[in-house]
Amino acid sequence: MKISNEKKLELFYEMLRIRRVQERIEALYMNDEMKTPVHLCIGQEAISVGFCSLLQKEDYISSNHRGHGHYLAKGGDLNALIAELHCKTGGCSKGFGGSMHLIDVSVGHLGSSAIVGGGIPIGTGLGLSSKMKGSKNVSMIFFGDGAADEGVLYESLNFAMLKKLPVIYVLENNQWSVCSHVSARKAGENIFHKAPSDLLFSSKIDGNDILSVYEIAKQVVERARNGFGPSFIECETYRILGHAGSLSQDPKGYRDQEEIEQWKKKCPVINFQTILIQDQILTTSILSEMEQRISYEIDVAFSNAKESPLPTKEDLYTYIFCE
Amino acid sequence: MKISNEKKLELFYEMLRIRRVQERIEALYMNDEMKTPVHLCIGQEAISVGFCSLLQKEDYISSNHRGHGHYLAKGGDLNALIAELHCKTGGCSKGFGGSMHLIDVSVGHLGSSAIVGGGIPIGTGLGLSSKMKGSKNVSMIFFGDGAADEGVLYESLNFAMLKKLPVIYVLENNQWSVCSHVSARKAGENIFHKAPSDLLFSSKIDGNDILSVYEIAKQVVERARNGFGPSFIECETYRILGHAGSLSQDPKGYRDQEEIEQWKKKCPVINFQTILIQDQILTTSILSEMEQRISYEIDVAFSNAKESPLPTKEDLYTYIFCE
Amino acid sequence: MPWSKIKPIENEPDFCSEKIKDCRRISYHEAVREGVYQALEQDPNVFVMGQGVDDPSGMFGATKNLHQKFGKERVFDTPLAETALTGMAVGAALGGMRPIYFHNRPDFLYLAMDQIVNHASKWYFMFGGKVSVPLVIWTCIGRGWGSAAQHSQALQGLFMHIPGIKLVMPSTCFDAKGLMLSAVKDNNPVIIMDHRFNFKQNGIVPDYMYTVPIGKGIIRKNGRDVTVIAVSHLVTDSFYVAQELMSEKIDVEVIDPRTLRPLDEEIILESVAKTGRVVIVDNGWKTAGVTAEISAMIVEKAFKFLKAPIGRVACPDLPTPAGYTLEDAYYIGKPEIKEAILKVYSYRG
Amino acid sequence: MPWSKIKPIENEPDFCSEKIKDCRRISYHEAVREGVYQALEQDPNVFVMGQGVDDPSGMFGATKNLHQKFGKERVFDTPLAETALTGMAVGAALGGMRPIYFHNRPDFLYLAMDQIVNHASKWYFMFGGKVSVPLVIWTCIGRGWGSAAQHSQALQGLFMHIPGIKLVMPSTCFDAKGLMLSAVKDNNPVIIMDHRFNFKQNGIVPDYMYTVPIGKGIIRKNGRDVTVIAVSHLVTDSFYVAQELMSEKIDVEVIDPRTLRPLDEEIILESVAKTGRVVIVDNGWKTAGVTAEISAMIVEKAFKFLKAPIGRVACPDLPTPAGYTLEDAYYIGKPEIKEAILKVYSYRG
Ligand SMILES: Cc1ncc(C[n+]2csc(CCOP(=O)(O)OP(=O)(O)O)c2C)c(N)n1
Ligand SMILES: Cc1ncc(C[n+]2csc(CCOP(=O)(O)OP(=O)(O)O)c2C)c(N)n1
Ligand SMILES: [Mg+2]
Ligand SMILES: [Mg+2]
Repeated sequence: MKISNEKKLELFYEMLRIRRVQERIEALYMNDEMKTPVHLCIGQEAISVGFCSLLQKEDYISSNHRGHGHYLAKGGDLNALIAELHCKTGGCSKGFGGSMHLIDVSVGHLGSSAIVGGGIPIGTGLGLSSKMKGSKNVSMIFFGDGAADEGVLYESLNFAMLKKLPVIYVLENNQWSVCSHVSARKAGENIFHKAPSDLLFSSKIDGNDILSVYEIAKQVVERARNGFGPSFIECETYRILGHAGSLSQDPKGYRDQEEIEQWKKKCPVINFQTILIQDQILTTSILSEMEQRISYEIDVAFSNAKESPLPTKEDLYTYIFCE
Repeated sequence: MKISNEKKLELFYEMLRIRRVQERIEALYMNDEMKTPVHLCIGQEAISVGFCSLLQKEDYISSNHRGHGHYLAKGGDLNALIAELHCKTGGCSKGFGGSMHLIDVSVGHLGSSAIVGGGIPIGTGLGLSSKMKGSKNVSMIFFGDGAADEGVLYESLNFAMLKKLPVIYVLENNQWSVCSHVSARKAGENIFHKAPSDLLFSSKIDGNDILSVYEIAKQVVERARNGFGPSFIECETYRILGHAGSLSQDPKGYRDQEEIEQWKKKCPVINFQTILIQDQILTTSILSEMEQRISYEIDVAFSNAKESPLPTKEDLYTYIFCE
Repeated sequence: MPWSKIKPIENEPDFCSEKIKDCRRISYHEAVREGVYQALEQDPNVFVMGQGVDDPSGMFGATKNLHQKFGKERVFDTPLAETALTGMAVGAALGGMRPIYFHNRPDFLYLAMDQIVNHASKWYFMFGGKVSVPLVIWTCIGRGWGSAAQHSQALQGLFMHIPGIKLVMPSTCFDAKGLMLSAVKDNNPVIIMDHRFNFKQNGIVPDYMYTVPIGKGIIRKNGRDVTVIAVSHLVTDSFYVAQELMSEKIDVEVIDPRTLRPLDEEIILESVAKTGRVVIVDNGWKTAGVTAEISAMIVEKAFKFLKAPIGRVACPDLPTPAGYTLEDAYYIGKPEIKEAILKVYSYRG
Repeated sequence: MPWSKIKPIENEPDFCSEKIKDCRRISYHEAVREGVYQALEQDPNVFVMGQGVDDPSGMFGATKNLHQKFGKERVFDTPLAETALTGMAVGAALGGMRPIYFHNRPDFLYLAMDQIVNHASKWYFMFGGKVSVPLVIWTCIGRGWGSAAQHSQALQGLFMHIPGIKLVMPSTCFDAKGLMLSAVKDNNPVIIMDHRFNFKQNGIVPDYMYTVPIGKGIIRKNGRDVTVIAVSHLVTDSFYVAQELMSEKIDVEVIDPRTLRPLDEEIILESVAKTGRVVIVDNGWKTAGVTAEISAMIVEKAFKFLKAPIGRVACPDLPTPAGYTLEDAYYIGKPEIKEAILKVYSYRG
């Protein structure tokens, strides 16, 4: 597939941005100003970015506890994200949600669930609403290999196939659910790779290769948008840092350092950067410009977050029921 | 596969017996002496009989709301069944369970669930207990096409494959869940037919042909007993009568009379009877002897049931907690 | 939003009134169905889903033939997959639809608890009010006929505990329609916990659209001696007991809270201030259920008026048995209500 | 059955006693773990399952390294499939095993509700006592640190409503071990609802096997003026408040019911007969929860002793917010307990 240089730079920029945001959060986390359990997606940026780059603003995504990347890639407001991590009123959920409950209605992100698998049927329902309204919006669901253990996936996929819903199921198989390896939980490959292709388009790809992700994403988004029904894409990837919080908080000994090192070599951001430089699409000056822009943006987000007021005792009772 | 004539007669007798029991229940149901919602398995007898005929007394079964056939085929006490339908103390659940909650601990039937799909993980756990105890007992789970919609099947099968449990999943696809056809609920074939054979032995068979059922049952029970793990067998069949109660109570118009007539021609009992007579294995005199024996046994069961005392008000508080 | 056109009616006609014989009386299932029908007609975003909603019996008649009128896209049968389908309804609601999800028994809601409680009930609060989930879950308590433990549970006590869900329990045809319309109009998840015994009734139901407000109880009979608060079909039973007791010169006030969350505390407390004697009647389990909450609330807020212990008439803390003799012992009705009233009435501290 | 060898101990050493300094003190997680360890050692049918039970942190330490001692067959990690795994545990229990199923949060139990309530809790009754389900479900309420609405629910109010399940809430290291052993020994499904705040404690724990009876509460502090009934970590908070109030000459009795079903009504009613003033303290939602039930029970059975409205200190009927300032407003603790006691104490009718 031909991807323009411009597009490639765009994709790279988005990945780099998400990476830097995550790194900053990690670096500052032990200061205890972000009092909410963060789940960083370092190593998995290509998936959010590749898939979301094919979506329109009106398309939906459904996200999970490890959702910063999905949120940013879909166009969620960085300031509102960082403020939410600080549990401030300027946060996207006004401090009620924290890191695991992000939302940006303006870009089709209608809230992420911290119940593993919980977002799968919700994303399916967003697809149904699209279909019922006769709109062309597609719904994309991000979930992990842990979520793929849950029966709700089977139920949701069946329903999406049955009704030919415009839903894209993106399984981010990062090999681990907390300290539990996928092989301790899953017998063989996910069975849905065997679904008949007229019911479900399915593929397993290298989730760390942004170009592969982009390519498949283009295919499945087109399918969904044109009424060809759901897709199920498994992206092999890896969570480089700990399950939650800063790396220093991750329990030791559940995975080999060797494994981590191997995956670090497959870093989606650095590898793409190398290719882009080799291909002379990215220059060091563009890169440093990007870095500066991102760094500035992050500085601003953190300082805005700090200035944003804390919710008060009284605020607690604001959202009992919606009028 | 060679099946002895004796065995064939045994299988036939069991099927005939279950059929006649069901017919009697149906015939008497409108008298309102059996005040519990019965779900008859007329047309599906070959499945219970074929599968259970390979089981030992110590093996487990897990059953559902349509469970009379499973119960009898596994060796459950007929008197206790009929008394339970009359909600009497002589019932297998002492009148606390009714038709949907049968049990006969002495033959490895540890209670049926009326929550569709509810028995699937329980049967899986029985298989786990077998494995943990190092016994050779296998666990066989009967469930319908409706139950196959539930995510708990996906979760249970995954676990059984992961731990190579001695569990046999028997899907009785009788095409309908109440008034809902399988095509209104299920996209394509059940996906688990595509599972790798080293993880899951799978097959789809004619569930109305007792010899096919027996053959496959022999295979999967041997596999399970010898540590080769779980199987998933889908039996195509049909519920000839209504979903619940007597045929006269079934809502009209949800299925074609034509469809019913077609399936009646595939009657597992009559067709097997014809073959056995053709092959001169069954004679009319053996047949009428069988009929008499069964009829007598059923008479006794009904008259015992009528004589069995009703539970009293005080009995209600007997089973709050187990000591 | 087409919903804003509907006028709420605060009071329904007198309960079991003999006066209004000229009004239209329809059956309970027709009342529910009319509410759903008018909702579907009013708002293209409303849709109906559930196992068997399009089958010949149509959910005890409540959804009968709606698919023929509104199409199979808007009134559809579902796979047996209560978890995913509930989540799906939540998602559809977030996408701007207004699903009405029918279950023929509350027992099956246990399979959907994660989506109901972890998701639907929390979404509005958890995201700081940014979105809400306008979802109606309708379900109908089974009783009698050997339904047994897994097909007869009355789960209002359980759901009353959950913040973020409105909980509705109609007891008349009028309310069944009006509360259905209120529920569909509401921007929050609403559970309507109906009861098969309600389906025996005919009642006065205007043919136009109207809503009965969620959060407002109603006095079904005025009285000075004892306050009875009863839910669902037990309102009728309590009403008849109250009428019976008039001959014994005991003047019972019967309150139908109609919705359990929000609960109309005012109507209860006012009555307690008058009578000082209370019986609470609920067809669910006793412990930590509806009778517990209403009793505790009264003690907190109207202690000084109380002249007797608060009577709690509820099902015993046991699964429902199958056998009819056991069912007889298990379920509550007029005799238990009467006994409790007499006990509370005659209490001298 | 090897279980019959264990001796129950009715009373544990004085709460926070200074006297018994020579006894062994261990941490809370060690206490839970020791109970599980000894159960595994005692009975080959006992096994441990749950997400992360064999990981380096080992369920807050409660199952740490048990797989190394007892093997990966008896202590095993599970897929994220709470529905099926619960059913699996039920099945294994029916097959003669004694599973202990660990969850690090009660929030995930919603996914298992069908198997817990429709199956485990009903099996014994539904089959006329023919079989029972000896299953322990252990779970630990999260609090603080922005865990938010889906990771911090205290579900005892919900499970207290369900017949057929024993519900255990320890508050001391001694009880954590003794109640764990009782739960594993019990032939019924038992839910142990623990709390992360309990894990801060060290306490006196004998190294031998002992059981604390399910259904027996304990008085943590004697008093004459006000009865406080508190669960889980709030027992400790209440105890400290009670000590504080001694300086104000208010003599508070603190009762720790230890188990909510069966509930030790006797110990509560005796205390109420003495004090006539009651505060109930629970970290779950207020409406139709633990405080509701205990209050209603007292009103039913000890009305004549009551001198004041029963105080209910519980979390507001809201999902848990993430933000720490909101959490501060949301959660209850010493100040709320104190305020409630003072209000009840000073009430003059
Ligand atoms: C239903 C449920 N079970 C357990 C958990 C606890 N939990 C939180 S995150 C997590 C890991 C999930 O793994 P995966 O889906 O692979 O996502 P990842 O963290 O790897 O991105 C677990 C088990 C949960 N939140 N929800
Ligand atoms: C979880 C659940 N959902 C719905 C029902 C209502 N119900 C009872 S039997 C039945 C039909 C099930 O169909 P199937 O599994 O195919 O079994 P069959 O009746 O055809 O033998 C249904 C939907 C139930 N009992 N449990
Ligand atoms: Mg993962
Ligand atoms: Mg079927």
